[in-house]
Amino acid sequence: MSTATTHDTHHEEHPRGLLRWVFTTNHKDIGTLYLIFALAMFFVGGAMAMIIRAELFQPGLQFVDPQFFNSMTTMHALIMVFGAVMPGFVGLANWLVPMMIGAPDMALPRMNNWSFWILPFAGIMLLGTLFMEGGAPAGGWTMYPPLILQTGDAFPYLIFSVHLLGISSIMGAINIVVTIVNMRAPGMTMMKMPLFVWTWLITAYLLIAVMPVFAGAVTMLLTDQYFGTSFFSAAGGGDPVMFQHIFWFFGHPEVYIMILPAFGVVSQIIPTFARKRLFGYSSMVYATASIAFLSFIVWAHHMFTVGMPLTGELFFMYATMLIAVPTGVKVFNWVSTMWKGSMTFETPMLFALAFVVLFTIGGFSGLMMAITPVDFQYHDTYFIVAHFHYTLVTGSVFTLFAAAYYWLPKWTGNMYDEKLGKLHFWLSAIFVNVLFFPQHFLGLAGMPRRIPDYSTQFAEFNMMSSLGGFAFGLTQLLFVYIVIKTVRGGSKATDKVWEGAEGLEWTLPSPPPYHSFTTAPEVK
Amino acid sequence: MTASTGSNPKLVKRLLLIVVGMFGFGFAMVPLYDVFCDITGINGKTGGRVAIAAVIEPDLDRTVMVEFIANVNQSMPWDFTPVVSRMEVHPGKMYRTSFHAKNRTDRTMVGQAIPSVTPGLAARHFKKTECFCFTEQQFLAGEGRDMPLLFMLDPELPEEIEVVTLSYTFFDKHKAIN
Amino acid sequence: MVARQVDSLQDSSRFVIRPNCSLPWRGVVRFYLGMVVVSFGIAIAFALKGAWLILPFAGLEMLVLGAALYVVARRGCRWQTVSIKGDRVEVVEHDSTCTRRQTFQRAWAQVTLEQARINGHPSRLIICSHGRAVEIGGYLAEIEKEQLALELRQAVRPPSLTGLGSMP
Amino acid sequence: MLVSKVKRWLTALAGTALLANAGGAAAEWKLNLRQGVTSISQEAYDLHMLILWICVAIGVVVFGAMFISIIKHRKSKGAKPATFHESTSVEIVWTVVPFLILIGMAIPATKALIAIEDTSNSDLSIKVTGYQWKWGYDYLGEGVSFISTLTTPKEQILNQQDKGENYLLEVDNPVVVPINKKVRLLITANDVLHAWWVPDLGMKRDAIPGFVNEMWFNIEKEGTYRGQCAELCGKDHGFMPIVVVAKNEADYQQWLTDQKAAMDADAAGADRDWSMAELMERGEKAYNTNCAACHQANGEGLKAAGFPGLKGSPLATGPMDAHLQMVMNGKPDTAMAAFGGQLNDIDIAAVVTYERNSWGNDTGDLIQPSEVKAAR
Repeated sequence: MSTATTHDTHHEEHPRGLLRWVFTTNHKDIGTLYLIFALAMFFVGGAMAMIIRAELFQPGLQFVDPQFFNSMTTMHALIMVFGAVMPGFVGLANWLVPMMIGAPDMALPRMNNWSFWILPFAGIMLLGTLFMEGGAPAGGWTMYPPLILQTGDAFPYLIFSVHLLGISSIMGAINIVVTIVNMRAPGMTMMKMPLFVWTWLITAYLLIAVMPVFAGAVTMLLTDQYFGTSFFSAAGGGDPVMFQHIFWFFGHPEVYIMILPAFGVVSQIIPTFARKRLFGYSSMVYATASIAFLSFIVWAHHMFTVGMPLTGELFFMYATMLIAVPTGVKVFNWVSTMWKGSMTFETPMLFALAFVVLFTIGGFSGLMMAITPVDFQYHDTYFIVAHFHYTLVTGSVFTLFAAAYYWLPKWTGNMYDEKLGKLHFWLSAIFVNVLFFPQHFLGLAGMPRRIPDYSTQFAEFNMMSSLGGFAFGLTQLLFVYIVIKTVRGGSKATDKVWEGAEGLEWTLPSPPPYHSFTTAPEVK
Repeated sequence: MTASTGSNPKLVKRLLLIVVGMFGFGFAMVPLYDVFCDITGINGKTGGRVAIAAVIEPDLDRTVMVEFIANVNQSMPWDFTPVVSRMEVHPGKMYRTSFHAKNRTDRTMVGQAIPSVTPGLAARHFKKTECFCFTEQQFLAGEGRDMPLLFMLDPELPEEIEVVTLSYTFFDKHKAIN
Repeated sequence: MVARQVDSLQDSSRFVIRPNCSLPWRGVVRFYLGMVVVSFGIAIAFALKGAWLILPFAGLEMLVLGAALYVVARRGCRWQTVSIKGDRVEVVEHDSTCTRRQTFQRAWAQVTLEQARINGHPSRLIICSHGRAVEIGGYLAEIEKEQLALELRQAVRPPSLTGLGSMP
Repeated sequence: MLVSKVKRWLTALAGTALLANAGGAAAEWKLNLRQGVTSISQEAYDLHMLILWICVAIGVVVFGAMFISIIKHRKSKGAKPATFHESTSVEIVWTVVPFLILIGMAIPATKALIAIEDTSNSDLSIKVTGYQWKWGYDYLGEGVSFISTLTTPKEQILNQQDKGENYLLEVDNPVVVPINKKVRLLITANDVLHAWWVPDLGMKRDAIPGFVNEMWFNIEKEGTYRGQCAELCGKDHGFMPIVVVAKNEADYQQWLTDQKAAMDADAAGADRDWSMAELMERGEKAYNTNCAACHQANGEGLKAAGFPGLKGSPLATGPMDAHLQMVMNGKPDTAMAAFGGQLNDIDIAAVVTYERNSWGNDTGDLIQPSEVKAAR
């Protein structure tokens, strides 16, 4: 938004008003659009989470009927995954990748425009299912047949919107890959690229590799329902478990698609505020690549209880445990980067530090779940819910906040309000733990996930979790206020913004000109 | 101004090799998994018709208990029961048994029986030469009949397996298509 | 990117205009083939398991990726030189297969920056005279085009020649 | 502040473990994994504790180092940044050491897994069928089979009554098994995926339509153990509990005999004539366990979810024959199941009679179990 006001001289080139945003092919505009969309969807999905937590506040059915409750868990997941976290990181990539590698824009600006503008339509279609006969999809975001085939009129719309979301991600990923591969500034060799660019390159690679699998899976659901095929129906020689294999072959890389860019963001932020170079740059790159590779051979750990042969269970258990090694390397590298640094604790750093601690806790519970004999107990309980919210909320979402605070001064030219930022951090960090930590206990005590009502032994922790949830949700309104306030004004940011910042994007003015790098920068 | 810099192509090549290798291994896992599903009989799929070419010497010293289970899917309005619920068999010897099914409705229905064997390891050692599950079964309104099953356990059935359970589930063919 | 050699004393200048291209064509092909092997490998493996509907999606995606890489790489192989010397303005276009040369009378050559008719679409930088025209640097960013247009105009009709000022 | 926060979580984690180890009664199941009553659940618990402690130890080291540098190496204390940024030997160490730790975890895990997957030599086999939303049990070779549904009254769920002790974890027909016997479950499903899980037995397994899955347990202690369906299966996924009652061998045999007698009695009862009052009473019970989930206790159905009402419906007030056919054989392609295979003649007659004479449906019709039997 800020960029619009800074180039009075070129105004006649760019359509003004709303149309400018509709037709824009500028990576900064599109990045902004993605980020705004992600934030909006974060609140839509968050509102659904509030409904879930309100219903679970006490035992008994209070507000919603069980069918609608299931719709809420399903839609909350779909919207957060495909509407909030992924577009959030694609937005960051749009803003930052060209600036970090010294390219004038993304490689395919027009495709960039399309890949964004598909999103709102897909989102509206997905939300539209809430008002259809038979209700919104309620079979879980994993869409396991045969249950998902019991969806009412919403079913084809669900499949179509998921297709659109997939197409958008694919186009985004292709654009990012092509940009990184072909548009680096002279001297910007692969091993000089900032880690954020590296993690996005690997993420985009994962996306390209698995998205067709996902598109195929949901299409087979569609043909099973309407065209008489029986890919997943035992009656025609199919197998409902086959869908789970296909889904998780996509789904496991997908969860890394949501966390790898977060690793990249944290690897940018920690060195800046530790005023020390990132420890083990090349091992970070290799660790990221190994995590990506492992993500292809561990999918069945999401489905240990379907009754696989022993050899299969052992293989997937060992492969899953291996993930701890490269992930550990990353955490050790971050800690070593801080070691003997000269640290300051501005809001982005606080979020990054909370990420390291809380994501590691999520990693620990992940390691515990890799152990198949115990996973038979953890599977489909709140322990799992706690685990993936530690990795996705205190992992991905916290890094999105960190990234927003870190680059907001660069994007807008204005400093955010540090006091409010810190307040936002502390409230978020405390309440997110009140929200999700008790869910570990609930799961261990035996509360299954995706239930609208529970036996009275789980009442205390659910109430605690709900209170944490409401508080965490409210806290995020503060973030919106901070962002709006920063966009509208504030003390001017310097070009470098942060004392310890390094990278091409900090050589540009704040805010950067509408078209950055008119002549390619030389990389040292 | 030169577009490509010296060290880049080499590094890219190396990285690509690693990446391709990794992904190659990744996708190789799928057929690999496929293979071990076939070997180990994931989900107890017994596969289709098995023709037994050579005459196999029955292993009369060993007895294995075979249990029969019958289910109908989606509460299909059929009665479906095994005529005998368990049999002691010698591996390598052919046995005959039958299942009884009855269509309780007043309309003609077509069903398809889907077999499943547990433990999964036994699945590929469970040889059926004649089975009502090979084809769709049409039942007139109110019709009931016995359907034969001719089977043999492969003598190579792993030693530790003492009980094999064969389950059939009848699916309403009309429902499956719609 | 634009590289300039301006010799104001001899009143000759040469502009080399090319998009930045960090991976050579061979690298692009290898990258693409690697991706195709991976994507089709996965799709074929699933097809063998019976889930053949993944295959067309993989094919479609590889088509789009291939097109994207091709478009960008081809853009990288195209470069233009604009030489201004004596009474001639010579524009040489190179692409992977051929070289085209166009010469304009310097006195008549016009450098224009045409704004796009549709909002948000790129403008076109054109050198033309006597009904012949050639577009320069279609792949450049807007601001680069503006800068280049300014410099080209100056080079074609230097202020020192028209007497309106002198070059430093 | 961050230090204290993480300390708090660490103490919480450690406290959890300590409480569990000390065998603190109430806190044990509230904070930590249940130890359960089978060898499997005990092994799972031991593994869980082992890995929890390893994670706590790693956490202490990593977060410890992090907080030392946060406290000591801060700019406000005048710390000057060091310049090191690479060390191959350190990288190798922290790749290899975790790898060795993982091997240490994998060995006991493999052993436990092999034991869990060994279903051979069982003493008793029970077929478990998941329905939307109840469980069917079939004691193989005994001829005993029944359906097990939730008995918690709607009033408790809707907060019109105080919740009972076993709110949502109580059923009409619990699964009864003998203790110290290896019980093998053959698990399948009738419609969609379900998962059979009783935490105290230490194992869960998916129920998949068309396929049979196996699991086993050997309960060491008499008692009642409660669990729930653990795979999302639609609207009432949260309302299909599992109750396992473990009895000693003699009591178990007695129970088996009683069950068979009850089934015989029902078979005999199908031949006598039932009065309207008898049928209505039994019908209300059968309706509430089998039909009310969709058609609702007040017979009005759930139109939004596509479940039609029965109050004043042409089906429940029109010809008796069509109504009976619907109950027995269901309606293809809808959630309306065929109850002919699930309910006995008496219950079907009672449900039909009840539906035709409730909520203002005053047909006065009455159907005898013997007529149902004839219609089969």
